[in-house]
Amino acid sequence: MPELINIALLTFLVVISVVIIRAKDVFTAVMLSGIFSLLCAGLFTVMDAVDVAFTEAAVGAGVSTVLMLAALSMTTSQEKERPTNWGALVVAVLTGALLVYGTLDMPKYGDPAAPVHTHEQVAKRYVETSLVEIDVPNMVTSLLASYRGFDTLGETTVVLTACIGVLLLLGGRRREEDEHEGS
Amino acid sequence: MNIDVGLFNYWVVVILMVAGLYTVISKGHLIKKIIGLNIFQVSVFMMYITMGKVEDGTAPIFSETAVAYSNPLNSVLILTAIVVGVATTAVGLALAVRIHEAYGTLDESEIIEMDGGE
Amino acid sequence: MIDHFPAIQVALPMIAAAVVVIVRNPLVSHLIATGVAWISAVIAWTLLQSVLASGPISYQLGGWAPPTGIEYYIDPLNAFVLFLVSGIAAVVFPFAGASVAAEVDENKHHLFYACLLLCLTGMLGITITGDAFNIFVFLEITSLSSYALIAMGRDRRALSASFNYLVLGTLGGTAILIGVGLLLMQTGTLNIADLHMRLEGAHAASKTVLVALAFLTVGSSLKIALFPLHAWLPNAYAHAPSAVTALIAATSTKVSLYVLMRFIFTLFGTAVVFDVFQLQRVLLPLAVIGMFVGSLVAIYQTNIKRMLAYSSLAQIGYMVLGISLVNESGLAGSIVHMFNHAVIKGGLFMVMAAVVLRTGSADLSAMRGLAKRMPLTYLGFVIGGLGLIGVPLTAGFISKWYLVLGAIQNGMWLIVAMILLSSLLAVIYVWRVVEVGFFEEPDPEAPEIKEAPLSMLIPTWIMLGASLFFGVMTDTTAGVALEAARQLMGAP
Amino acid sequence: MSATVLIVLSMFMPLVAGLVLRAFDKEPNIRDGFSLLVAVGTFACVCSLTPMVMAGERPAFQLLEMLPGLSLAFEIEPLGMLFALIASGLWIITTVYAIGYMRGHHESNQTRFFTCFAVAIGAAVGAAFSANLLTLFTCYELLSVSTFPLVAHHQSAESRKAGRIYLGILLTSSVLFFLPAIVWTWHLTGTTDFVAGGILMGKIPDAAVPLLLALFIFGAGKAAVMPLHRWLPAAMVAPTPVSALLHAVAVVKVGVFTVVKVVTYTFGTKLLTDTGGSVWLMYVASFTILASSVIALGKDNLKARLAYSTISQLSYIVLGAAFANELGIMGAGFHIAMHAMGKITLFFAAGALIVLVHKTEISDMAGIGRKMPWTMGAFFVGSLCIIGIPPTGGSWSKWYLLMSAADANVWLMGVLLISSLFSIGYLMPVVTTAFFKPLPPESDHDHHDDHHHEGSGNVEYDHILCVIPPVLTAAGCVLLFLFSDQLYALLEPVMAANR
Repeated sequence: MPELINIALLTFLVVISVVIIRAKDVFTAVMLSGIFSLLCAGLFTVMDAVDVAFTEAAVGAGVSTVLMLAALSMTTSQEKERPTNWGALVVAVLTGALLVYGTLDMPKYGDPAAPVHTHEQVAKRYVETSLVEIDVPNMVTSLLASYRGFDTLGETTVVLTACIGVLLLLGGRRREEDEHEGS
Repeated sequence: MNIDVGLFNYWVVVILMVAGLYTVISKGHLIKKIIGLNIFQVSVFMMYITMGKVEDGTAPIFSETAVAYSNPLNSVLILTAIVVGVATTAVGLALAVRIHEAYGTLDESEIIEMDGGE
Repeated sequence: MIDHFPAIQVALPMIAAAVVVIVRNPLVSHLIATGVAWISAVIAWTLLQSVLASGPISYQLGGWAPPTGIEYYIDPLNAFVLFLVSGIAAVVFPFAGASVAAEVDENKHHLFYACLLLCLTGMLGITITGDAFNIFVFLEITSLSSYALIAMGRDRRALSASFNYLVLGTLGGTAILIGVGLLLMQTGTLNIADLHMRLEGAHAASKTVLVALAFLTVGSSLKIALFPLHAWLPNAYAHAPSAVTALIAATSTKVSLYVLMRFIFTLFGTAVVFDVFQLQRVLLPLAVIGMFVGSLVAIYQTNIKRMLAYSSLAQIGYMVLGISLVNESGLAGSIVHMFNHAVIKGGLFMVMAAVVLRTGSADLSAMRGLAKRMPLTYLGFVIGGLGLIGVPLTAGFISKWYLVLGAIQNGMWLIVAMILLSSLLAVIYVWRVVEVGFFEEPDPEAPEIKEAPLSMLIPTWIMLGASLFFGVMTDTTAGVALEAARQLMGAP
Repeated sequence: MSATVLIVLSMFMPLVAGLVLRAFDKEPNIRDGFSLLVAVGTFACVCSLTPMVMAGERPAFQLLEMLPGLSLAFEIEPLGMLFALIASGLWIITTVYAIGYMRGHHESNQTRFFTCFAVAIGAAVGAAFSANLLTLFTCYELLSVSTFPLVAHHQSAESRKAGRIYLGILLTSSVLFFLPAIVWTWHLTGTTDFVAGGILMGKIPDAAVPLLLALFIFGAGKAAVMPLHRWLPAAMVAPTPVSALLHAVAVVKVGVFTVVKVVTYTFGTKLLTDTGGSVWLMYVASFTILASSVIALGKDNLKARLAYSTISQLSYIVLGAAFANELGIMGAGFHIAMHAMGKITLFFAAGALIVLVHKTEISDMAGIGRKMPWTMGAFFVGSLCIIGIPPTGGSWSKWYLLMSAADANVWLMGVLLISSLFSIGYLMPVVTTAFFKPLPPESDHDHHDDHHHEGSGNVEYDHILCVIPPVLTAAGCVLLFLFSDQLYALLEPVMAANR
């Protein structure tokens, strides 16, 4: 059963992505990308990644969409007509073809014997001993906080960087507007 | 009921990546490019999560009833990646706003034209 | 204390960035940033000496042994790059003051310095870590701060250049993420040493590993600005604030190049990359084309910052060429050129920062007769230019020597000729600027132009002095590069 | 003083002096006096090294290690000693001459001129003393770069174009050929040191010998072997002291010096004769000798004619090296000295004509010998030296080269003889025009008088400073003839090593 939901959601995602590409109005594209993220969140739940699903729903569907809407309100949502860019299509499809080629040697979906699940010191260790070592039932939390705590620190720094970046770009810009008109 | 989906998931993920990549390269509107980037990144996230799934597994939270757990590592990595993605989106949008102020347009080719073709 | 140097190396600028945001005072921010950069350089130097004396350092973050936890792994190669990055920062940060004061709003100075510190944090993090996913995280820190810094340029073109970089940079970062994911799928681990061990077995020639290699190479090449993935670089360098250009041009592409080396030599290993997948057949032509396209386009630029940017493109070609020669001399050439070019190009962009500060333009026409008005600055350009050409007694010569030696060892005479021919193209674009400065008279109606302030001159000359120093005292550069190359090529 | 100190002093005194000179930008008298002092000092240092080398010592000094296993090192052997003596000795005379010339000609940027000049001499002495190919290459490049501002001195469009040709050809050839030749040598042998008898024997496949030699010959573009000779006539836009010392002595001699050094100390004459690796070079050098002589015949501008004459004479030295036998090397070494002395005399005279009577074209020089007997007399002696007629030194070098050709390739004796006729053909008419054609009535006299008036009374002084040097060097040509046994004794060990 979950597989059916899985297939249905994936199909939906493809449809939405095509609609986004074809949307004339960027506002529509933003709303659709919000829905895209929500569906992804659903898919993540099906694939047992509840923490990710939650974050994707909040950050991907929520925060990103709000940010984009805010940006659109300050700029313009009209997109200029452009002919189909065949060069871009070729590049994108070639990249896709390369990836599909790469999938041919991959373990099957859900295969418990896949290397990613069986590494003694990585996945298996997290699953088998994190309760003892960290004493938190949610393995994802143990990983985030301890085994790979440094990634989390990096992640925090990324957020700090983004905040500083946005402040640098948008902070106190009213005064500069005239200057930029002139340049 | 179990259907052997095999590599189907990955292939759809690849299609989504292609869609995202195409949007980034071909679309002129800067914010739409950012949407394309998002789609591209989210589909990569999906690849990670797909490989983390274990048949008959449950979410990686300890419980008495679970037979197997899906891989927690992938979830952790993607949690980080999602935050990185939204951070990039935020900076990109801020840039778009500034570009609109400076150029009066968000269309890539018009901007290139105003820059003197550089 | 010394045991924790690896962690402090990254954590110090990270914490300092947060402190600077809170402090808000422009002067104090600048002082903190400078001080931190100096301490970082000292730490990196200590680490380098320790690695050379007593072998690689492994530092376990959070006390979890790799591959369970994240590991910092320092060998001669990344110790060298750490020293390069922090050393450049230590010279550029104090230099930035005058230039930033002129180009950035005063109420944003603290944010600007915070961003510089974060950029440094990211680069040090990328370099020091032994974990493939961790590289991605820190790569994004560097990238995000670079986008913001580049966008601070006065010209509105800085904004579009930054956006362009953001799009391509994110694609590059995501490509690395895909590559790391594919490897994770095949091996179940993220630790680079562990990945290498597990890839040596049955998976070595699998399709998935090949695609992973392709994505990691493309991803890092985008960040390196290897031809033809260089579109973001010229505008970004030309329009970013001068101090930012000096820092980014000297370090950012080098760190990305380090990442590529790390992937190729440590993660996959030469056997997989060169014997099984024959990556050199792709890299070598791209490197050579890059060398020529970069130099040829540079000749026709009138904006000197842009000219130097295209010259970087050509120099990046040299570095990638060294990798694709697949022998110790070539690789040593590549590593040593990474260092030498950083010092030379950093110095040249610092010279241009001084020129922009005084004349308000980086255009060739603004530099007419400038050698009389700003003799010390202009002499700096000559020294840097000679280094770029690779005249003996400058650092550039050392790199060229090893690259040529590497090519001769492979019997690739055509490549030898290409390396030398393209370095002669450098003569043309450098000499153009030299001639205008020395042999043309300044515009009589132009306002009086003073020599650059000491706060700029001293760091600039330290940088250019280094390019001379490391042209004759090669123990620390060529010596370490040879040792690093030996280890990367798998010698015991 | 120890040998090391002397070596360091003779190279670095000019280099450092060049930088110090800048400080005296506003004090031309101090600046020029200081230049002269340094020139004398440098020559004294070089001279005091000579007895040691004559006694068979090889003073050496390693400055620093440039690349792991490769150092910037100096070791004095007879050829280098000879070259250093010539360069530093003639520098003194040239400095005197340059002071007169630059002031008489009211040149601008004189400080830059003297600075670059000093640096160039330092580089030339460094090249002479270099103990390995890498050091030689370094000094070679330093010389190219430091002489560029001298060539482009006038800053006019023409001189900048000439500067570009100059630097373009010299840098291109050295980087494209010389550098890979050195790296290749290093790859083959693991060393670039100069070792008597050569280092390549048994390390290089026979078929590669001519190839590597070609890389060296064309890499040393300063030797002006055709087709890489274009820079030399172009460089003639420089002020005449530059043409005299650098483009007749220091710069071009570094080129041929490199050729001789490489033949004797890298290949070894035995390797070349065994493999026949230098046969092609005999023909290329012969062609250059003849072709440039013919071109010289057609030039009316005196400096241009002398430039082509230089190209021709340089190839004599290359030819001597290409013969790769004892007498050839001896002849080449001799000709380095003889041509230097003879050609600098000719350029001094040509420069004196420019400064004092503003003559550059030979056809305008009718009767000038009667007005300037000393200058043109010196020109005559210099011409004899270039042609190779006793009692001038040039006759010795021509003699050795002829003998060498008799051993190596009899047919090429013909080339030497014919080209001597050519050199009579392009030099003697200058002398005959100057002495035997009547002075045209009053034509340029007015101009000369103008010069007197605006020349702020310095003319006599300039006059002397411009006239004494050519007379001195002309005397040198004769002295070299008389004391050739000293020269022979100095160069003997080079021959012995290649026996």
